[in-house]
Amino acid sequence: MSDVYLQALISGLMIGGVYALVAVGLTLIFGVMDIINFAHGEFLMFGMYGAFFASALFGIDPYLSAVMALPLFFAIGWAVQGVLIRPVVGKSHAIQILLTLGLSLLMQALAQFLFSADFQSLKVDYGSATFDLSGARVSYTRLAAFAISMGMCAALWVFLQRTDTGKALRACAEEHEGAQAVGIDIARMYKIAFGLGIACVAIAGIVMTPFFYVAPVVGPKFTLVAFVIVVLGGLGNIPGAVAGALIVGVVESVGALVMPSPSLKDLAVYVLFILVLLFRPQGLFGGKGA
Amino acid sequence: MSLMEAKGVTRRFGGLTAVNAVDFRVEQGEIVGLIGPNGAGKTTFFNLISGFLRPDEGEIRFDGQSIIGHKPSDICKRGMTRTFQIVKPFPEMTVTDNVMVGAFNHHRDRAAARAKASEVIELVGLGPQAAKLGRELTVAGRKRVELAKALATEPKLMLLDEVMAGLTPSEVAGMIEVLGRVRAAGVTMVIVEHVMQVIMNLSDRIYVLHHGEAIAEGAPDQIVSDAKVTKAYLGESFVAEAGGGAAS
Amino acid sequence: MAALRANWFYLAVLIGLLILPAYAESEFVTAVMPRGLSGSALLHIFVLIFFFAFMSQAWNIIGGFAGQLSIGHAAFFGIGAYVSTICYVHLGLTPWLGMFVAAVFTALVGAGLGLISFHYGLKGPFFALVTVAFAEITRLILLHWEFVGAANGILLPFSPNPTFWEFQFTSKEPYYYIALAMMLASIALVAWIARSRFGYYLHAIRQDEDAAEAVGVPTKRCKVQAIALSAALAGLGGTFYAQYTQYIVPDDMVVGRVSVEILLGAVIGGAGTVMGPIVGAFILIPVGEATRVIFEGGGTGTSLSTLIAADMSFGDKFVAYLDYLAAGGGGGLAIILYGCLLMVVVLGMPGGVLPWLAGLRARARRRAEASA
Amino acid sequence: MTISRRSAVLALSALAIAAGMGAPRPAMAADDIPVGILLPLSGSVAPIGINNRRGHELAIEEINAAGGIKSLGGAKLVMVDGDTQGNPNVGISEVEKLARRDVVAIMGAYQSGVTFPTTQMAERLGVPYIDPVAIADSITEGRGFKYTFKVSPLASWYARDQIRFVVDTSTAAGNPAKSVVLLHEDTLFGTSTAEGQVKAAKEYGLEVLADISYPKDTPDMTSIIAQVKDLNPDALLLVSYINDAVLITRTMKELGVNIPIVGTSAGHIDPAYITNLAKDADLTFTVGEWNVDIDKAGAAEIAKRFEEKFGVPMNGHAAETYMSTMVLRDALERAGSTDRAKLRDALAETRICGDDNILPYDCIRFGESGQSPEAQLVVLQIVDGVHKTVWPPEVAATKPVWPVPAWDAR
Repeated sequence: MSDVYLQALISGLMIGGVYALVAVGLTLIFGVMDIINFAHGEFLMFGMYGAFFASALFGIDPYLSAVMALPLFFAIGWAVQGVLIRPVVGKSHAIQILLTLGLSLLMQALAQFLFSADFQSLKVDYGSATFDLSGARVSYTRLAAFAISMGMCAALWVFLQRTDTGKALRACAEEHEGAQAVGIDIARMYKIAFGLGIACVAIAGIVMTPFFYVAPVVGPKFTLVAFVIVVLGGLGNIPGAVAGALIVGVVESVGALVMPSPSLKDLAVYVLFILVLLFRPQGLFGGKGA
Repeated sequence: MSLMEAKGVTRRFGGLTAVNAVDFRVEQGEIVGLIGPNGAGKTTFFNLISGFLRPDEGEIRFDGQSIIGHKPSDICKRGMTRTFQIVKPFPEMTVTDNVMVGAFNHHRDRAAARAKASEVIELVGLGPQAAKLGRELTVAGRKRVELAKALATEPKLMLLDEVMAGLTPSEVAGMIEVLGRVRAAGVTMVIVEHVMQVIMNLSDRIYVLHHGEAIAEGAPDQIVSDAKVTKAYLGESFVAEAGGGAAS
Repeated sequence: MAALRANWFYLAVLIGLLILPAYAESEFVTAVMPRGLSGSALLHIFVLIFFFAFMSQAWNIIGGFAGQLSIGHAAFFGIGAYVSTICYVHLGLTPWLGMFVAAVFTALVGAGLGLISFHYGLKGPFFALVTVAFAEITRLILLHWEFVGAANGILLPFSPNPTFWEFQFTSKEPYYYIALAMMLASIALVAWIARSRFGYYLHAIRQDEDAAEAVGVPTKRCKVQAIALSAALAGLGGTFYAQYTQYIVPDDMVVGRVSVEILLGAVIGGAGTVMGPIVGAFILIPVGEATRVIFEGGGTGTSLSTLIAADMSFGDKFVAYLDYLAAGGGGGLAIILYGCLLMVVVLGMPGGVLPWLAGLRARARRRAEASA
Repeated sequence: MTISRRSAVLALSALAIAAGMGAPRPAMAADDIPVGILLPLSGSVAPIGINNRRGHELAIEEINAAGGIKSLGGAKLVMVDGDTQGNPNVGISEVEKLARRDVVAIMGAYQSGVTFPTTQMAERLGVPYIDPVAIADSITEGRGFKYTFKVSPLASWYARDQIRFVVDTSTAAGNPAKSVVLLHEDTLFGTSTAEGQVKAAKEYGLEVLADISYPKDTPDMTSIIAQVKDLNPDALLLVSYINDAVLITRTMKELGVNIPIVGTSAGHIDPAYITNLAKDADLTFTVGEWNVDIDKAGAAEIAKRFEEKFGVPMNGHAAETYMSTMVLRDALERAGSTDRAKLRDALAETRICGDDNILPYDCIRFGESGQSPEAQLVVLQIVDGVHKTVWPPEVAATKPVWPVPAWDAR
């Protein structure tokens, strides 16, 4: 039985790594713009479709797609922020949530129209190659997804800590008016934050394509998981989101074994989520960092 | 018995003591001034006595009863109301509706609340603007709405947090006149103000807060001549200007 | 003046709605409406409009007036449906009474959720997220609780010759008038709230909670009362839905889609206004129906997978793909149009349709004054 | 002032236009017979709805090409679509609309959850309703509906035939199965089927080591599959939609789980299962409603035309929708009328037997409840990317590969 738990722990960490990149994108957008992006998972879905078609039509390896997606989805996020999100910055939360919910609906329908509702899988030779780790099987593609996601999170963190733009973003997250007062171009920061957030989630989607299917409806599940993680980690807190993601990955994975029914594992996650919101609204890991 | 009395009120944020063992007392019918440099803890002290913050230590009694742990709305019901330094009119409501929210405190009925609101609006001189939305008002208008909302709750004691800030001299004069009428209506007041001329003219007594501690208390002329206050807070420039004024 | 005219307009609409069932089969209606959309089909659309107007109005109390955005109202709706249905199926209690049992129960659940959330000072997006989680937890519990049918849900006993007490009718008209009555009652209730102290307090809370508290508004108590009332109404709506569709199952009821449908009417029409949710439902449901009429079918052509795998040049594939899109692509055009409309409203009239119209009117008046 | 009136008029006319606007529809000749097709054509289950529709489309095309309904002067059948969007409320709405558009009957609605309320609405409206695919027992059982006719087998029969297959096949292979693990999605379809599986397993003496439900669309199944591996049953009975089916098989390969998969139609019979998994789909078993290679004259021919027309192989759902359409034609011919009550009586007398019925049993007829009592399932195994019928032996096209070899030996 211990093998089963080891397996659950490892696979939980692997998927948790991908969750981390999804959640980091969400938390960055929330931290800087104070907007909850309900369409987050849909950008993941478009990322996955991009990688799928690149591979199916042109034989482009998904990992190469991931590299190309960084500038592409940054630009998409930039544009979406400029056209759709900008008008509701500073408006009521109801309007913002409605806008991103509407965007999510629209993107799903658009994906169905463009790509059909069929489930697709990207096929690569190494798709299900594995190696043995003291009794547990580890798939190379999942390990790669984990490693790339963690690398991206780390790179983003360094970017925020070390570069001027990163520091400006953090200043925005701390205090909008203050940031404006010291001459930071807030509108530009919003575009950068949204672009980065979207690029993160799209890459998270792409690195999953070697072992996961893609369909127009794939997004909401990830959006919901990302909400939970972001709250656990503390809104706007990037290291917190990474830690929260790994916790959620493991809780889901191990929870599937210990709960009377795996379908109840989500119950544990939601209860934890509400408890954190109530008792530790700053997240499990202290104040608003990053 | 004092109308309001605070004893040894202390509040800490993290390692910082924002308000430290402050004793404070207001008698029926007085206007009490509260002054101190920026960051002295004036607004925190207001938040403590109005129930928005809970003191870590100390006792606050209003009308003979302890109000520690009571919610602001409850304290308001008992007769102590505050205004905010950053005024908070309800932006999507008309001035009348804004004031009615306060008036509902003692009038359940809509017509009665409206009548009370009209009365207060006239008192603060907002009559012509009664139908405007909160967000459409000028700064002076907002300050008056802030005052009117508080007055409409029919308080025994009003805590006014910088109702003059940002006003032009003529607007300040208007506001002083309004406060005079309020006083005449029998409302006791505590005023935090930066405009010294106002504080000195209006107050019966003045407390001085510095680094969260009450360093002086007394009539305006006593405060002006208090060496500790002059040194810690008022500074030379004030002594030169306002001191001269007080002497005249 | 404007308000007076609006009232005449609403009165005319109401009279129209009252007599509509008598004319639903008339030649005029049959001629004016798209094929199939007359008679009981038309009444069904109106039942949906009334129902969603009612649900939106329920949401409006906490989400609109008090400004506490709930994205989990499907939970109250679902719980209400389950409570009255269980009373009916297990205890034989008529749904006419069961709906009030449901309302009391959902009010208590709502108050509980409110007490916990507001006690810990949850606001804005945080409260919204809690309601999402609350709805998911409710769904999971219903999905796994054998007593309430778990994933199978509950199929209400079908009565071929139903009596009034069974809350089942062979024709559409009774449902129509019940739903209409519920909608009107909700309007009356909210109109009364809007003019009462409670309504003023809720509006104050929405606009500035600290300022409200400072002038004596017991904000926490008001918010808890608002969510309890809102949940009670949503529970009543749940009973109606259960009796109307005769089948309840967690996965069709306590899902995000339903929560969004409930709040959408209010937000589109104007959250925090009395008629907003009603106007919203009268816009959204017909638009939803119309998009389905316009894009009937669609997405039924050949499979895209086949095209991807096909052995031809990229150029040919692209041309074939354009053909594929021209033939309706993978479908979903109806929802695309619906989504676009939604975005236009959100971006173009962020307060909702009614406040937008009011704004236009105010601007016109100001312009008239300026020119005078 | 004038603005408000103008905007009110504008808003009203916009509404009227929105409601009154209709896309150009194929003109309907006076003697055409509209047939309502009620399926999820958008939303998450749209792929299946769209595929089911193909069976109807092909059948109607053939009926019309062969001269339409002869007893009605060669009247042609015309499809009228109702998109349920997978939503019961929308489904009811569409039934109402279809009924108003004079459809003689409605066929649908794939999902049991949508079929419950829509059959009820059809019953109230007196519209004959043929259910080709939705399987929940309670659609027909104990409801006493007069207008519902269910061509598909009962959900409990899927479970029964799965278990019988496992027992038969493992016994024939010389190593009788003793245990199974049930793994199913946690909503109506999975849960109700699993209940049947538990009952059937008991009846046929198999031990159920675990009955595991999972939330559909789960991003990661690894720990659940690890648990299955640890339990090491003789067979894994799955009830999954396509996406989960694909993910489970992939995960089993990753973890090197060599337990035979016995799926329950749905995801495992979907052609996308094979296109998504390529050779990894091989050796998967699934219970199914039909297969192209079954021993029925004409079945292969129909399947060929289907694939030529739509570019995808015909599956069990499509065969059921195809045959349901044929059932409707037969009833219309016999009724000689488009009157719904007469059509209903004719449907109740349906007897389509032998080679006229391409489904894997002798006769389509309807019992008192409206259920087709002879309905029977087959078990298929994927061999080289093609579903082959392997059970029951009477209609089997090939022998099952049981037990399945290790993944690295495939």
